[in-house]
Amino acid sequence: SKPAATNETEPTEQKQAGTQANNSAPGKVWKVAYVSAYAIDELQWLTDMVAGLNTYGEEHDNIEMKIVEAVNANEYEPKIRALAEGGYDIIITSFNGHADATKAVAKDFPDIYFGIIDAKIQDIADYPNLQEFGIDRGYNSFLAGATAAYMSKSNKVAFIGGADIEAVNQIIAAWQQGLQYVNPDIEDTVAYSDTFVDPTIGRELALSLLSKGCDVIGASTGGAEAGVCQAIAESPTDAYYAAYDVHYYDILKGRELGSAVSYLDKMVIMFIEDVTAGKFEGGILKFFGPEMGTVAYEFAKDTPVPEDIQKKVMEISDKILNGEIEIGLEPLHK
Amino acid sequence: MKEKVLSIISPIIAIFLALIVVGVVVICSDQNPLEAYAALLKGSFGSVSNFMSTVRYTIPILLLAISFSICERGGYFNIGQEGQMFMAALTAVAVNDSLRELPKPLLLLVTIMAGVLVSAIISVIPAVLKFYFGINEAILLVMMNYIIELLVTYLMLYSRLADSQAAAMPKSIPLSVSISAPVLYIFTIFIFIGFTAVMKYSVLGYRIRITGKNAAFAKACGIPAARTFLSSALIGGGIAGVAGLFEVLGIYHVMFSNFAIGMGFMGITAALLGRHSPLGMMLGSLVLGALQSGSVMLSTITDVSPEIVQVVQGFVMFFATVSFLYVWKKKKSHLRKSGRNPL
Amino acid sequence: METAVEMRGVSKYFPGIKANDSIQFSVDYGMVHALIGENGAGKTTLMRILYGMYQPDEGEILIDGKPEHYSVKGALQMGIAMVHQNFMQIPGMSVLENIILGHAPKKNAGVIDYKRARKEIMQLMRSLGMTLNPDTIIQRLSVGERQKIEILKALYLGARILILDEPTAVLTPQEASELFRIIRSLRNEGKAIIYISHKLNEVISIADCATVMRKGQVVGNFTSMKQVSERELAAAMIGKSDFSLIVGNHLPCKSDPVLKVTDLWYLDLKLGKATIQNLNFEVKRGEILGIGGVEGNGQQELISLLLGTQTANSGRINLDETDITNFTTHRRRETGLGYISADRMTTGLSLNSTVAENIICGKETTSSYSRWGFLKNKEISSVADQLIQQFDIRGAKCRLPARALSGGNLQKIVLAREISRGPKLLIAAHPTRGLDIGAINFVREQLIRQKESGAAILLITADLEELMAISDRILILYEGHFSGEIQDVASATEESIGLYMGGAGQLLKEEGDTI
Amino acid sequence: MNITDLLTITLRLAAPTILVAQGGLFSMRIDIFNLGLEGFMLMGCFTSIVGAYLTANAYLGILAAALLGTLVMLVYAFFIFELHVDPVVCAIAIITIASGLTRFLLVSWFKSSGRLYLPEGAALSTIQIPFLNHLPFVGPILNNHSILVYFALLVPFLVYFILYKTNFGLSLRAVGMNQEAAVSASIPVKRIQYLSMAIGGMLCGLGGAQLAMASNLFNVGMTNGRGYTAIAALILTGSEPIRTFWACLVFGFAEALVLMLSGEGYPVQILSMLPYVLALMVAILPPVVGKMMLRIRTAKTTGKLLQSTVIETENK
Ligand SMILES: Nc1ncnc2c1ncn2[C@@H]1O[C@H](COP(=O)(O)OP(=O)(O)OP(=O)(O)O)[C@@H](O)[C@H]1O
Ligand SMILES: Nc1ncnc2c1ncn2[C@@H]1O[C@H](COP(=O)(O)OP(=O)(O)OP(=O)(O)O)[C@@H](O)[C@H]1O
Ligand SMILES: [Mg+2]
Ligand SMILES: [Mg+2]
Repeated sequence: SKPAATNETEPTEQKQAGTQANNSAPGKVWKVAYVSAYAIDELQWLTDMVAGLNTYGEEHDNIEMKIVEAVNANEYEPKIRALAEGGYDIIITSFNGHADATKAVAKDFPDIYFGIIDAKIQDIADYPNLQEFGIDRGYNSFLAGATAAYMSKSNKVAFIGGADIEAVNQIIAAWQQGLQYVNPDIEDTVAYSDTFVDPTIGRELALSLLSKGCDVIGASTGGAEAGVCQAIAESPTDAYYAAYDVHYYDILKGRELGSAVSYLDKMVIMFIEDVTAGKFEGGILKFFGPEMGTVAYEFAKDTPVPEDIQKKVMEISDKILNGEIEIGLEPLHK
Repeated sequence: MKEKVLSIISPIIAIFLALIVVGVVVICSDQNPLEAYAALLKGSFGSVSNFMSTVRYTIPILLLAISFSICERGGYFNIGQEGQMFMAALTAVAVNDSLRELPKPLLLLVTIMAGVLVSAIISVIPAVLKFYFGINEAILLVMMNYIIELLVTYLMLYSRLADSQAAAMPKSIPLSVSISAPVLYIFTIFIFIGFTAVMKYSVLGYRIRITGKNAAFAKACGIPAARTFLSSALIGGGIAGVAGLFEVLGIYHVMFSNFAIGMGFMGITAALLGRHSPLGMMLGSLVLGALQSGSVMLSTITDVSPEIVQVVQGFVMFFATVSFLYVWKKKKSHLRKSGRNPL
Repeated sequence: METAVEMRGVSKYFPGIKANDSIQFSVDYGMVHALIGENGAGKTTLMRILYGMYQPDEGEILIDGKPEHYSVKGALQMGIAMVHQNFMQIPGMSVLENIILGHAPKKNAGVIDYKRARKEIMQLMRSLGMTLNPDTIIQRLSVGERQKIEILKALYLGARILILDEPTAVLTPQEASELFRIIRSLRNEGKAIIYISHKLNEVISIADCATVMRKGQVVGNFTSMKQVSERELAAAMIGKSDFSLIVGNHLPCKSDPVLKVTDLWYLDLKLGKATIQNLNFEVKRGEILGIGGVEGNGQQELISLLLGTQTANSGRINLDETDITNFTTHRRRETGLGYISADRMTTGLSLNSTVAENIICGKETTSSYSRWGFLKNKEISSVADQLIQQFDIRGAKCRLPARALSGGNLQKIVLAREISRGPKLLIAAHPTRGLDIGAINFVREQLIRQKESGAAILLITADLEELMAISDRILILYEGHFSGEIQDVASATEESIGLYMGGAGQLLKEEGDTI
Repeated sequence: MNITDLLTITLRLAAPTILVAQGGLFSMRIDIFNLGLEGFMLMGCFTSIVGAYLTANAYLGILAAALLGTLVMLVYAFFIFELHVDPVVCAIAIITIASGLTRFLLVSWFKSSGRLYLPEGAALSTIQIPFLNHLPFVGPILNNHSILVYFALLVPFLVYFILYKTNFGLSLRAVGMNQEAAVSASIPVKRIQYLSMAIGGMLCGLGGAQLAMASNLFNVGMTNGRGYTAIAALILTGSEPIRTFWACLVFGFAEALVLMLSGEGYPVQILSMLPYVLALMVAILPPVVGKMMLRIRTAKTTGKLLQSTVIETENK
């Protein structure tokens, strides 16, 4: 698709063609590795994602799935390279921490298919065997914000982010715009827990926000979310939780509005299927939005949101999908 | 006699204990422990490239061990190495960014010098407070580590030095100069030899040793104790800075906001494993380096889960401590025969 | 009289040495039994065996006539207590806590009955005529007071057999006589007291009988001390018949001054008073100036000021024409200052460093030991070896940690280092403390030889005998100023000096300058 | 900002650190620099939740944490005292093992990755003390906590009592300050060392239990540096029980303040520096200011003192 890259890709493509002939042979087993930039069990969405990938690997005889953590800067490249040398056909890495290492290894192993999740690689066109997956963080967070604004009685809501980083701030941006879209007068607070593993902090933060009068709290803060949920579940007054990626039915018991989920496993599986089907496209950023089925806004199964509001939220969803609503990436305030 | 038998037997017991515990843990996860041990060994020494990766991990550990050891011998418990590494790297990024126009070799030199200078200063401030005001340096250094870590994260997100592309992992803009691997190795060897020579043969090393062991005596003999103490802190901090610079300039070519975390512990461990003898520290660093590169293999070529890798690492560390001590003890017992044993 | 302890054929082996060689030793109740012998003769070892710290390799021990095997705990239960050569105290704790340590009176559930403990201790103190606040932190006490605490500790346990290992080594004469008073009263109560000391005059005055050890063996017994002279004891100890302590020639000196101190003041802010008050004195070439006085009257401050580890509030210090008042220690030493430290264990030596390292300390930058900032290890070793020989430092090797040496030999290292610098002024603070007579003579000889070769020597000591033996002139420090000067040392008496030490100098002078 | 809320949060945040610091005190006081508090605490978190989960009883969970803490600390003590392993290296190994093993066991025992929630019945309830409601201000702060929080408030005084009023405490301090002297006073040094470590281990376990029980779950890495905070509190106060207690409260207060402020738009990283900057201040200012004051006083009084002493000596 990128004319500039065609010159360079040609020789590689020939090689790939050669391997692909082998690959497409029936009975070919694809060795696939997913390299996580975070400890998998620290983040529930990551745990779910890995579970999804493992299930996929078990269900498909031609896929052998391997999950590796490369969390510290000093293991990024060594681990990715070790996988490449270990005969893996497809290697998927994650986020910008892995970007440089992935590029370096991809350059050295042109026969291997690389994918990387959301890494902001500028010169992706130079890497014909690498595809980047872009994540839409706006659509479902906007809807989460809109739902929160509909449900708030005190007109005060809050969002707890795990860290003051771009990935989280994009979510916050969409959440705030969703709030504003429904109720321009709403008062919203942004707090950062500065940890993804400490439920105690999450809990105390939520308690202090509740005592300030917030009655809907959204949180994207990893392991600390459980603490947030507990604070809300224990709250003597009505308070709701806006979930991200995960559902907390057990803790919240009817106080979860819904969850803005991203199915990163689906995204990776799509990539794997593209490759095995010989439809790999390298050197590009492929964007995964709601239309691909990898991001969605799901109401909780025991959601307190009334039917009419649910309907209104779905209308907003349609407006986003048909482009009536544009979602900015910058938070309105922090 | 009983002592002696015990001192030989106990490390052997400890080794077996470690092997068995690790084995049981690995078996519990339905894996073959022998396979895990083989992977660890293969990953660290199995091939030239694996060995090179061991070397790559050994270098910063060795530098940090040297840094810790110099300070410790001068009587300064330098556990602020992570902060010093961060500050060196941060300075390098800042200097590199603001002097981009300079010719490359000069820029590299200035970058390194600035980084080393800042880390040395960062290390010497608590030393001054300790020497002149008697404040416990450990607490100062720990707190400074925390503060610097937060500061670095902040700057890697919001300053001119932040990589505007960063999404999840705060990191800096790329550096425009770098050090190649061979140069890095040569420099490390150079520092190691320098360290050995200084500590064993130089006047400064002598003064550091004496001051560290007995500052009152050093003062009474006319050794400039303050100057000596502060220079050990200064040199130690500088070398910690070098470790940070090597990581950033030689390996990543960019600064991650968490790149130094946990490395200080490694250096201290290596120094303690080697009991501050240069060769011992080299061996200690090699063991820890091998453990790191071995665990890369462990997690990529075996089916051992990521959770297990950490457990194995922990237990092997146990194991290394005890066995090293044994070697050290044997060497020491020759000396002990003529030494006075308090009680 | 009843026999308290009997040790029969007790031997103890240490790697490479038989520290005790079939010792026969018995002590009676109601006696002060002295145990004497050279450094390393095996006295401490024997007593540690008696105290249960070491187990004998051969022989048996009878306590009150019964053979016993025991550890420290057992010894304490049988009423054997030991006051060690170096205090076994916890400096950070109070007197009370130190005394009851390990044997506290308890109420229920292990709670200490402090009230009872305090009462018992106060009572004990009163019976010994001591006045001390039991809640004082040990650190704040003087050495003499700490020594008394050690004895209190032993008595608190109800000791009947009390071992004192060189208890007076660090005491001033006043403190020592106070201690003797206590020892006598304990003896009169019927306790058995074993007394180890190198100070033979003390032994004669306090002990009722004595056992002499040499090289791990018992070589003599004195059943009564009535007719025994110091000379006899010394002879028995070292196995030579013609032995005496070296005495100087006390020649008045007319040469020019090496050290000149004028109007020196030092204020101790914590105490809120001047601990050095307007000192003026000179030390001449070829002279030993003795500074006497009860410890704590400004000696330590004076040393610090001369050495440069503290700065004077006013006054001048000249060393050989050079004004060194504002010099650092390093420069003072380069100008020609030598210092034999009062505390060889901490400021005189670095026990964990090697002998060679200790010997070159402070001289490491001189061209004979280093070049281009690197040590000449070969030269250092050879110089050190030479000094080890010259000063007869037994058991020392260049690369051996100093810790392995005995006290006497440690002091020789200090001497070797300081004297080999060829100092113009040598400050010698308590240079023979804790040494046996052989070693004492060695030190005195070295000091006199230095003086004869033209150095000025400032001898600071609390030991009257020593002061009078080798000084050519004596100044007495009292509360930070000189309370008296003695020009003619040969005809001075201990009494007159004792009066000066008590601050009665003016009084004497007014009575018509008897000295 | 609501002061009552702030102080309540302070108390809850400080409670686990207080327990762990008091536990660490028992190592520090016998001269073992126990860097591994973080690891012991994490094990306490894990064991309490697992125990409560399996027995459906919070108190049995707490008991399990206390027991395991004791046991592991005794193993640590064995390595130090018998195998002469360096305490610092050994502690680092223990931290690594604790963090890895808790992750691993969650998966292999509970097939749950990263966290384990307590079922409702097993949760540790908070205690309502009716009479506290009548107290103004302190009432609401002190009321409605779990039993472990009250225990944490009590422990420092208990430790003080043990340390300074009992024979065991006296022996313990003696062993830590001068082992040789302790031996010569016939104190059973080994027994004291092990006993002390065991008590410390128990308190660390309880500290972990409090942390986990307060959130009804175990989460990997949930100690989040609290073990190091405890060490900082110990070093800062010279391992004095009551002062350590205050230091933990101050740290808790700073952390609570950060939480209360973090919804107000301040940059988190800068705010999070607050506790550490505070600790630095506490460590640096008193000695520095003290010394400066002494300097000034010296300059002022030297003249006066000199004068008065001169007159005094002249009068003599
Ligand atoms: N712990 C030990 N290990 C090995 N050898 C020892 C030990 N303690 C003493 N010795 C040996 O025993 C000998 C006797 O030493 P001891 O301490 O009993 O002498 P001493 O008579 O007390 O000397 P001093 O009068 O100077 O105190 C020494 O020469 C030494 O070689
Ligand atoms: N553990 C030991 N091993 C071997 N030799 C020892 C040991 N401890 C002491 N010595 C030797 O024993 C001798 C005497 O030691 P000791 O501790 O008794 O000194 P000391 O007699 O107290 O000396 P002083 O009276 O001069 O202070 C020394 O020469 C020393 O080298
Ligand atoms: Mg002795
Ligand atoms: Mg002796």
